[in-house]
Amino acid sequence: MVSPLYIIAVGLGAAFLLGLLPEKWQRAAYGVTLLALALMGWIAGSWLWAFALQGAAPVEIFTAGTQPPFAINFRVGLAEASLALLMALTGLHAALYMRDTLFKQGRRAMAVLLIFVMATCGVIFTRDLFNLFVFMELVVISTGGLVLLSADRRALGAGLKYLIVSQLVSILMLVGMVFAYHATGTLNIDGMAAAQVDLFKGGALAFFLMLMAVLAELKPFPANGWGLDIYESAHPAFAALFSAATGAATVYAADKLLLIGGAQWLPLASAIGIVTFVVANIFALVQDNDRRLLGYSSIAQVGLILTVIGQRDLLGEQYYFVAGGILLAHAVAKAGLFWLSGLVAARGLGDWAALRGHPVLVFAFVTFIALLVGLPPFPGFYAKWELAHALAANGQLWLLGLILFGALLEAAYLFRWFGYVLKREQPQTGLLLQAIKEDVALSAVVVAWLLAYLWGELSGQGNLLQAIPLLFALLFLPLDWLPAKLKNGLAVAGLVGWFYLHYPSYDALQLIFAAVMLPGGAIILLASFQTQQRRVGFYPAAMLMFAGLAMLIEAKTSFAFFAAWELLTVGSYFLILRGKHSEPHALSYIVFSLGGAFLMLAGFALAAQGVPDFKIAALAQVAEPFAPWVFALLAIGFMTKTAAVGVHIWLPGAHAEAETDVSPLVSGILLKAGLFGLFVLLMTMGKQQLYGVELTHVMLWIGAISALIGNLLAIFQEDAKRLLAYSSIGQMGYALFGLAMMNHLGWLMALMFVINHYIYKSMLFLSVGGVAKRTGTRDMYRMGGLITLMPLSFIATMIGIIAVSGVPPLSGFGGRWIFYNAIMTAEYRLPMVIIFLAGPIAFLYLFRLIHTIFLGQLKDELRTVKEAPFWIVLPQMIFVVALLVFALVPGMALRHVDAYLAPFFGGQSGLDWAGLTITSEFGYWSPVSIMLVIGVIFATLFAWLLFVNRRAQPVKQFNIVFAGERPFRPETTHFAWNFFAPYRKALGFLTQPLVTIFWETLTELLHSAADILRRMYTGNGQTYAIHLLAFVIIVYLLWMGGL
Amino acid sequence: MRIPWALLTLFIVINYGLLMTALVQKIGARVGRRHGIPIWQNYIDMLKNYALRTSITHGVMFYLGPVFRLSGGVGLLLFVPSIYGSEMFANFSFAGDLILALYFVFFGTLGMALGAAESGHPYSAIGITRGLSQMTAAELPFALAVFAVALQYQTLSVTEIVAAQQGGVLHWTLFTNPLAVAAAMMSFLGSMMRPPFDVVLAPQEIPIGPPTEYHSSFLAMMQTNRALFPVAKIVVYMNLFFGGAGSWPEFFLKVFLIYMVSAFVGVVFPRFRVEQSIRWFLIWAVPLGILAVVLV
Amino acid sequence: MQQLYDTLSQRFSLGEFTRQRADLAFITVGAVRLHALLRHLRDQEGFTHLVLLTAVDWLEDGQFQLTYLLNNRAKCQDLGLRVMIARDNASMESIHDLWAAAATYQRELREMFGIDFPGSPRLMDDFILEGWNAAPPYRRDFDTLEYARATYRERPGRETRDPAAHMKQQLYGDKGDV
Amino acid sequence: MKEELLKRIVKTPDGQEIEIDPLRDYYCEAGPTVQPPAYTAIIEKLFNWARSESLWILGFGTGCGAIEMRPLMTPRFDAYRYGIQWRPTPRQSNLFVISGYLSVKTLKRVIRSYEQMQGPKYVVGLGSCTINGGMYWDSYNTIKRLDDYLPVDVYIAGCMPRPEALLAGFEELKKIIRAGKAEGANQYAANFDWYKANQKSVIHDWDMPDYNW
Repeated sequence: MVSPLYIIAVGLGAAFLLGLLPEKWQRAAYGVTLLALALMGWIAGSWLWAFALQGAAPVEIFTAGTQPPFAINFRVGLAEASLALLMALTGLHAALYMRDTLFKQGRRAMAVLLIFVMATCGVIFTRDLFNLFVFMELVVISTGGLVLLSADRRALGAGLKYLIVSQLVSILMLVGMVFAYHATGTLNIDGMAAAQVDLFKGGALAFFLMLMAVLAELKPFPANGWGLDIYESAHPAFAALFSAATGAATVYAADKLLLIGGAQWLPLASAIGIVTFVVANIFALVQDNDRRLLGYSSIAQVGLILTVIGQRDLLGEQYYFVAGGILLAHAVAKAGLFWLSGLVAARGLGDWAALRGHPVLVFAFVTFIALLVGLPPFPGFYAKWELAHALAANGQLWLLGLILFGALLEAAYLFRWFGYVLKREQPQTGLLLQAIKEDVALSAVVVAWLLAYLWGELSGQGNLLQAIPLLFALLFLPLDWLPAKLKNGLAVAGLVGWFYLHYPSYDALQLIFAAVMLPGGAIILLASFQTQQRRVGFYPAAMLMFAGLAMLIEAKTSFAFFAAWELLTVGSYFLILRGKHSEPHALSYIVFSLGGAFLMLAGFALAAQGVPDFKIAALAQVAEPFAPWVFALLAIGFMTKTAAVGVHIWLPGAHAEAETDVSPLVSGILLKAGLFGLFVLLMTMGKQQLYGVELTHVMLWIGAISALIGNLLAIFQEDAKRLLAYSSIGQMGYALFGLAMMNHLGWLMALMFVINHYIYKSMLFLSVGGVAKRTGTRDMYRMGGLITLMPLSFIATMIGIIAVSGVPPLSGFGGRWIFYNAIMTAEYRLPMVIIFLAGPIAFLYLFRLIHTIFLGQLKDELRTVKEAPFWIVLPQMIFVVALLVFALVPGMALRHVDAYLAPFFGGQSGLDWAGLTITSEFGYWSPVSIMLVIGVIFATLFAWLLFVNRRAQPVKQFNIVFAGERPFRPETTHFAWNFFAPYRKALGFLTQPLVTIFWETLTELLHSAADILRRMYTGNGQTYAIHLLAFVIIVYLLWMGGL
Repeated sequence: MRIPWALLTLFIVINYGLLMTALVQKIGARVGRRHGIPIWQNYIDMLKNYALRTSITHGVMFYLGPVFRLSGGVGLLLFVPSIYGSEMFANFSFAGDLILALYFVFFGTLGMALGAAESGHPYSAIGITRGLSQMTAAELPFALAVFAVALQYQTLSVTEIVAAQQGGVLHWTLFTNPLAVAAAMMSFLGSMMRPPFDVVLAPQEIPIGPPTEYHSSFLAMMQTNRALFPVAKIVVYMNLFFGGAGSWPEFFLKVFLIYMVSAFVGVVFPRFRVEQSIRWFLIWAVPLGILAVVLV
Repeated sequence: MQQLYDTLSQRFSLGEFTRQRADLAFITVGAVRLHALLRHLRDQEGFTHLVLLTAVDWLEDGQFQLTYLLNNRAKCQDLGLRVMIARDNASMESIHDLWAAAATYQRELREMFGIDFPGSPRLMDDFILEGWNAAPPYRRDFDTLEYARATYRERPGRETRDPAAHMKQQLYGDKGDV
Repeated sequence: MKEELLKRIVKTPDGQEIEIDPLRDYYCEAGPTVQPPAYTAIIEKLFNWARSESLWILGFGTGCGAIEMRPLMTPRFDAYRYGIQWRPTPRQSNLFVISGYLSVKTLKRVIRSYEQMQGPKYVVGLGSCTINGGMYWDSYNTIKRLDDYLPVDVYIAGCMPRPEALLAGFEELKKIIRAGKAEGANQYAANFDWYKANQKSVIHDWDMPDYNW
């Protein structure tokens, strides 16, 4: 094995060699550069191999056998080796990527690049302060040189500003170092750390100055304007290098330096880090230049790593796993994104829509974003999980909150950007494709997935990339070129197969949810057979969601649960985003969902209290004072998914704008994930009190108000799918209400809603979707009179609305009957009033749905409309049959759950299912007799009417009594628009969009704050210098003043 | 064996309903110093409507609307025991309890709304809009009252609720839980299609609203329901709040008296607009219902 | 009213002035500057309300007389403007831009008298008569009795009497002549 | 023909252009047919009795006589006691009272309303104007003989007839119905072409289908 020193030597030597080469030997020079970088990478790689797999001990190197400052002191361990490999690889890729530029600029540029990589490695390796200074100076100078490679004229200014700031940094560093050396007599970091106790009074100041110098290189808020200018104007390959390599190296330098200061300086690092993280993310919200946005994101990520460094003591042996995970994820993702940005011609975020024509590039983009946000299965996800647990276990809740807040902001702007990529108008010549650049960018994707696998292996929580459902979902990525029908068949088979293999191992509750989610999903997917094209991107997304659902049901540990949750969230986000106008709605969906998920993360972390392998069942053992908080955090997280009022505003748009077969997927199935979570939560944690308030009572109110508001808003919608979406809010409110009643029948009712809502909402969404497909509109007032043209869709809708409204004999009535029995024993009666009011309101929107679409007057342009396509009608008919069967024998599904729930309520069974009559403590109900009696009455009367009225003359639609007049045009005679005007007069005030206004104001506030504050980055070098000084002074006053 | 008895109940109630509504109309006429319709006028009208020679239909749902409507009425009657203590006139109450009756009320309404809507007449749709809007508010106090009564007697079985009220007038829910009864009776006014809550039909404004296109035997069926449904509904009220009926004469008397409540109010008050009636229910009736539920 | 006439006549060439009552007067004006005069009356003199627009058929003179009756609400005054137009191919400037309601009057006049008002909205739409295909019925040369006989079948046995003679006969019998 | 009744071209959601003929599509094309009475005479007699005792008047004030109908609802005359009541829609009515003069424009609406009533249906001509034009005998715009256009069962003469006369007329109509002679609807169906020709001879802009059901 070659000494790591050779990494430096190779870099220097090759740079030197380049200087000797004749000017014309461009190719040779380039070859030398690549070779040198590859050699450096090979050395670093071989050491990494040795450290990681062979357990070699770190090596300590002293050149020339003396102490610094007369020689160089290196130490190379696992961390150093992996970072050096990162440096060398990014350098190599940069060299490949910049080939044209390098050729143009000649061998000097190549030499500078080599020096840069060598210097960053030096920063990483060096163990003494003086050489740290030297290497950092080298980095600075070579950075200044590399910035100039850019074609952008602003790069010159940016480089200059960078040099100004760097001079300030150097002075700070040098002064600090002199003092420190004077105080301790050594330059070795470990030596200084050991001598810490001997630091004389001014030693703290010396250390402070050094720390400030290194931190300043990390571009902390607000002293980071220069960094942004570099990101914005430099060549993308260099920006990648600057973000990935410089960032990583400097972070490591800071890490080393903090060894000297010891534990008391760690909080400062965390504080500076978290402020930078949050503020940079806020600023990033208002960026529309891609590279500047990436710059802000880089600054934020480095801030996050600094925060983690500050928590080093808490993390213990997880420190390198967490910090490394975030650091590597950041480096790879940022390098990848910068490389991609070199392929995109224009600099606006929307211009990235050019990627859309190339699925591979879109996949790369998604990978990088997921990597940055820390979605499973990428390293950031594991790191965040560990970090959150460590923080929560040690009471650092504020820090955890801030980190999650910042992460949410980051996710918001990154996913917004992703929305642009998929949804904005695709520029014709938006791409500057070049095979080598593309390859470089794609190599980052490979690395990303390798890292994902590696971190999964290291996590100790089980590797997500070995989970079969996830692999099955990922399998659809390479299969995406197949025709949609084939993929659909595979997907359906997968869902049914997985359920078939696993159902024996489910308990009754899991079985119900699994049946709704997996075979239920398969039935809805039948509608997808209708598509003709390849439908690129649909199946990976859909199957990702199903993978998440399948894993969710089986999750035993909190980690598995949370990972499944994130997967299904992301999968459904991609699904929703496919809708034509769904870009803003998908964004609000993902932001709310991730917000909820982060709350869950905090909840789980709080509950685990550092236990690494926390079982879901162990939630029951969580003790005061955490228990109510855990409960609240998890409950809000789950309620975000069920769209309880307050966090519901994402739902209507997301469900309405989704594609025809996606709406039932996300409404009929996805919402149940939240209910499943709530079930699990309530079954394990039961009732909790916070400040004397029973939390389930709060949920009771939320459920009731959701039911009311959801229903109320539904009746005022003109858009059929929006109507159904609001209705989902109401229905989920009912289910939440049932759960929160905390009694046996309440839970049974919630389960009944799970099944019912799945069936009828899927059916209605499909039916309405089919109609919308045929009529080309979702506005109900543009339809009307379609009953004769689309009879099957009408039947599905009619059965659906009878079931939703709870009128006997269909299964909705069962839900109401159990509901009444449940509230008989509920201890808290006031919210019932609201639920009672919500009930009949459902009639209003249901009637409107069927009337304005299928009844009334047929419009001219819809006269030739045909019945919905077979594959959309087929699942509806299956649902009709299922609904009738479930209405007749509800016990088939429910009695087992009833028995399963019994132990939670003192063992007594809730209902008596014996015979045909279902009996409760208070009443009884016999579905078969009801169906029979009503059927006989109905049939008799119908026969009688047929007999007496057999000669009825069918007439055309306009043959109506119109005061002797002739009706004018169907659109004036179809009473449909603003259908419930009198209702709006009476109760419209309840539909004020208070919640929407609240969230909009919040977003607006964040945006305008960012917009105002970012003006301090004037682009002027002197201002930036002042920022830096101000930063140092403020930190000094706040920190040293407090010491 | 229940079926003939149920048919008998049906027969009795339809005839009683036809006569009683005519009688009440006659009483109303007498208040206006008119002679009023003959007591058998309802029969004649119904017969005439069945005897019409031509009719038209706007489509399948239009045809089925009256069937739904009458099924709703018949079903509601038969799912509730008519005579307390009589095995013969318990009808099909074994199929379900109070909740079944409560929700089955909507069966006819919904079916009728669908049928009327298919006629394509805008006035039908407007009438339905009004009816449904008003219903949401009018049913609320009733639901609360039912809940209060169920809580009071700790059962949802109609028979048991009636049983609990036996043994003297003072055992009636009317006296044991007056708040609930007051709320329910207010709701009752709203569901009887009489002034001040008859804006749904509004003959001069939207020619009788939903059924504006219905005629001949369709109309005859709805007329049958018009006689049957109020009685069926009153039976529920009677059983819940007024001690039920032990025999047919008691049944006739109580139903008549309860019906007269809405008739009395109807001849005195003018018509509410929809939003006014919604507010009226929410302001006056619902608080009573809430009190009943909370205090029980 | 006289004062009004005097002020108006300084700006417009006016014809005959008839003072019917203290608050009602008629002025005969020419068709040419009528629009300007009406605008002046509406905007300057406070005659904001068009009470009616009607026509008289002076068959013998070969003229239609159009009467624009205006009302000044503030002063409680009515002013009628009489315009004589030729009966053949009768046409008059439309004033619907001054009073939107005038369009309706003009439709009526078009239908009943056959007077054209170029530019008036919905002028050719049916007003009262639907599908009328004979001469405009309010023209005095239209014989309504003849039309009714030709169009609507009479019931045999109807007697038509002169009302005055018939009532005398009814009341006084043969003793007739007083 | 009004513009709204002309054929029009509309574009369907899938981009086809289709032609809509409002007249043909919006109304039923089937003409009226003669409806036989019930199978047995006795049932027909019962039905006729019921029809006579349940006269539902279409509330359509065609002329000045409409004002004479109001007193019938008052306590003084109280027509309800004879089984007479007013319905707001032709669908539910079986008695059409043409209350006074009938201009051509109104006639068109009257015909449409009459055809929308379901048979058997009866027409009462109220006042002299319906009989021979009355005081409008020389009007250019008022029909003179109602029975040219609709089958009339009973005429009540007068200008205007008093409510008592109306009641007497209704009693007369009841007698005719009970005798089974009030077959106006069948008469209309049987002589449909004659009635239509008469109607079209005065209604020049015939913009409705031949039968409105």
